[in-house]
Amino acid sequence: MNVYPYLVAVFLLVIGAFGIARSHNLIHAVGCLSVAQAGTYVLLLAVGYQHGAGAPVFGSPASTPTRNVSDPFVQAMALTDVVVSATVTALLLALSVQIGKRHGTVDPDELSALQG
Amino acid sequence: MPTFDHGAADIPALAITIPILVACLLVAFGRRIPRPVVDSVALAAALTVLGLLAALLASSSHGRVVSWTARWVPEHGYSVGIVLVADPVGAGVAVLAAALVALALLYSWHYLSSVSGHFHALMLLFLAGMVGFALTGDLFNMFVFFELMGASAYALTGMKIEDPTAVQGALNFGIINSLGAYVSLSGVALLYARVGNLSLPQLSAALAGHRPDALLIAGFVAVSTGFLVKGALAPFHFWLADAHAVAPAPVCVLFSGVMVPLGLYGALRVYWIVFARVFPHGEIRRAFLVLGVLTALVGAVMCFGQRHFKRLLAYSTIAHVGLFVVAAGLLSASGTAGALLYIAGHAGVKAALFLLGGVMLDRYGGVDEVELWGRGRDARVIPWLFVAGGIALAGLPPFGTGLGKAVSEEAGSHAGYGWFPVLFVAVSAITGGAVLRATGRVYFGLGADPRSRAHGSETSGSHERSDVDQPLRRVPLTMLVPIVGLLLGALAVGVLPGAHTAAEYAAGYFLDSGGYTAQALGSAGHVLHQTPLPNWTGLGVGLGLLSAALALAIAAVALYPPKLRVGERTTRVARAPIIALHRIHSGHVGDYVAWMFVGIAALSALVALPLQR
Amino acid sequence: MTRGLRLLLFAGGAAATVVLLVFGVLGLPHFGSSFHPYRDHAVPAAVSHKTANVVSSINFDLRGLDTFGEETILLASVVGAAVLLRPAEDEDEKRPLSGGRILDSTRLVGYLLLPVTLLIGLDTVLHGALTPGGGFQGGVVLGTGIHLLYVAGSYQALERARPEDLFEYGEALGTGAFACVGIAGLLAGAGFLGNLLPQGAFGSLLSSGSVLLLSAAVGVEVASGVVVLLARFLDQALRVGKDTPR
Amino acid sequence: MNLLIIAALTLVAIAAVVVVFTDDPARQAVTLSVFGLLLAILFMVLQAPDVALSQIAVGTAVVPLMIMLAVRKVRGRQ
Repeated sequence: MNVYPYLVAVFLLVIGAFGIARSHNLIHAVGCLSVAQAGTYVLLLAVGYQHGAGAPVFGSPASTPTRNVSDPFVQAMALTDVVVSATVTALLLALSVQIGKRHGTVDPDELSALQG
Repeated sequence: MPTFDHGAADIPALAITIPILVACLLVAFGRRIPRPVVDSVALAAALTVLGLLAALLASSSHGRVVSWTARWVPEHGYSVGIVLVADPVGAGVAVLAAALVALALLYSWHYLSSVSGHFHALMLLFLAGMVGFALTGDLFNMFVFFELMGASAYALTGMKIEDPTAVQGALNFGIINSLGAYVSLSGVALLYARVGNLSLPQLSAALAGHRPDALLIAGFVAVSTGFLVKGALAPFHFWLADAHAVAPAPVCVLFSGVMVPLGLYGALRVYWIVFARVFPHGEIRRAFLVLGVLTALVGAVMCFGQRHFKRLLAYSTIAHVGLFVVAAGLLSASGTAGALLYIAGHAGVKAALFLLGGVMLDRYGGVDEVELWGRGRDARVIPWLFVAGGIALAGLPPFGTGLGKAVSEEAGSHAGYGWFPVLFVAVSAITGGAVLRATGRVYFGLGADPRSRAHGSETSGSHERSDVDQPLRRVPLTMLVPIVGLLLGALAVGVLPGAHTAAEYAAGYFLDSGGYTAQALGSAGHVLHQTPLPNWTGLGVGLGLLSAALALAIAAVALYPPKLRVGERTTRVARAPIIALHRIHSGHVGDYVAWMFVGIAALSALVALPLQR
Repeated sequence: MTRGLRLLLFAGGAAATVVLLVFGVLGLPHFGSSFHPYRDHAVPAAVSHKTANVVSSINFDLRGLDTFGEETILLASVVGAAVLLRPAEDEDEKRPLSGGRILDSTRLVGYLLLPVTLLIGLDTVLHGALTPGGGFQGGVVLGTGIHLLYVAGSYQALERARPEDLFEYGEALGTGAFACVGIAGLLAGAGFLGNLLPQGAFGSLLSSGSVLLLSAAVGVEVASGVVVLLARFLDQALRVGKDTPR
Repeated sequence: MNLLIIAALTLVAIAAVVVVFTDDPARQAVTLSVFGLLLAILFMVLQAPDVALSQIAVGTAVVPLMIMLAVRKVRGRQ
């Protein structure tokens, strides 16, 4: 059980990529890409977790800072990552919309403009 | 504390921030001010950054310039901050990026009027991403700037939204690069869990001499994957042809000239600083050589089979990426120096050719050498620039491409790989020959009219959308100056005395992982010894002339095919693998994802299997 | 490539990748272990700058350059999406949203939630140095919150509340402010993005020095960015014209 | 190991499969939103309230909304 969270993270990365490979719709593929990215959040946060520790926030003025908290750096990375993913997803969706407009389809099997 | 010049230590952060600040101004006010002002402001920003970085490069040649952001300097070898480290290679790549952005902005003076302001802002953000990626000494920070390069690059690729191929190429590029980045980030997480820090010097210090266990192999392969996707190493290279073929010409200049080499820079930087003292060199060298040769061959064959001129150039970039990887993959100072010179020379030549491709598109409304046969016969200057670019791509001395090729060949032969000159001559002759063939058809009307026997399932480029509003009647000076400047720059790399010496010296710093680590963590930097080396040797000049002559011969044979008495069956058998190779490049993003995982598998097998024994 | 072949190829590559990564993660410290050297250094560093939320301290102080880069990614993506979703040369004008009856109760919920959401968003931004939250989280809440007006069925009200130009300024202003704080650090000799403001008392609202300022800058930028992005997508969704694909 | 964490991880993994196999992108926006919510819960139990907050805002609201709008645009055209 000590590696279950890590295995789930790997699973998310690969299943998301699988979703893109089998996708019939580019918008669906972009959705799958965000599943793959969720794998990286889970991996990061699992790496930073510590049994019995608290969140790295010393909420009230009374609470004294202690080192018995989970790793804040992985949380900062995951936070950065969440924002990056949202904006890049927006960009990719914008491109999908334009593909739909220009090709009349968003099925990658029917797009044949870039062969050879 | 390291004794560094505080003035130079501030430059890396400034060089990242200035383009971002100016981009903010352009986003806010770009649509309200006249276009010439937008052009001038953006160009001035790029030139300012170029000046700063040139000063940084000069300063870094006396030792690395180290700065910890917000002054979180290491205490007892540990820091919580981010370190920026400028060594000659990092600063040099950043200079290249700024110079190419400046020339690309000059070229686009009359360009893409519908996105004025936003286009310039994206170019400057792209520049900030490249400079940050080149100068940072922190693995997660590398990832951040990698994504910044990505986000601006996807948008720049798909900029011509009326063009169906442009948006498709941009999406393929975006999906594959993002997925690669996520694989990289997983690797970053693995390394972080092991070491507890992500600055390259601290990773290096913690891992030096460590046994190469499964976690480190997985971390190395995963981190490298994202960078090698950007670096277009086969089989991660598929997105490149799609993106380059459709992006506006000045954007292609940045992609081929510096973004793709930056991918390789990232992979090699991480390898040298973090892993060089973990993995035995033999295994890593084999991995780089195998994938590099594969990339070079695939690129060369695909390049020669194209009729879409920008796609032809894109595959030629893939072929040259293969050569860079083969040279740098020797894992020696001389091999790295060869790759550096080759990258610099190639950047000038390839950027000039992409801009020439842009001129062709704007003038004749297409880039299909078959459709445009003989259309350019009235042009006077442009055809000769094409010829110069093609022959320089083939490695004619004294162009920088020729020098990089010569130095790489000698480094390879010296290391006992006798096949190096054969590969380099063949690949550069084929790619140069392809450019000369296209030039011969379009601008000189050579050969038989190809339209009669053209067959049409491949990407032709006859429906490409022009980048300007009206077809050009004559080529304006703002387009001509960057083209000539780039070719002269490529020439300068090979002509300036001391180019080889400087490259070897820069490579020395790049490979010196112990020195990098010690200096970044606080000890005084030491200056490496400089050995004067001649630029050209007789053998190098000879091989350069040979590949240039071969390129001309290949172009001639392609234009006037000799009537060979070969049975139809033989031709079919010979063509089958080439057709299969073309089929693999399908433009289907699902295929590219599948190939990416095959690539990860190949890379891990090449690295891990020999280590098991 | 046929679909079967593609999936087969993927299966082969992915199987090897899974083997690689699984062997890799087996070498990780066990889940929940107490090996966190960065944490051990970051907590005292954050406390020394009077920042109670260590995650915010890392984002805006210890590793501010990451966040600066990330804000720039946001700026690039928003500018990029705005460029990509601009009305093409050959497109016709926008049609108003047709049909779509909206229940009065939905409308009411929308209007009621709006001020609540905006307040929560603002609070999250300002308390980022103290409690979970900060510029990102609050900014997204603010940017999305305004779109409750759309849920309330009033696209016109939404368009009035959200002049896009203003938010493009906001976008540029947020990133620009971040850059200026960075350069101010350089000028003051505290290093790029150095934390030079007075840092107040640990746990009070105005503690943590420039962390608060940077968090607010990010809040402005993220809120504006989300508004511009959603506005562009909404605009596209409503611009269903007769431009047939070529 | 905490049962709560195991449960949250398992739910996230199952939701991921559901998202990937929801072929219709309009429905996928809905499943993705649920997936985002489950992720946020997981982050909460992994002691990361900061990440959970932004995940709720981004993963359950903004991204699915943009997907919905993109689908609407593409559908409106076909």
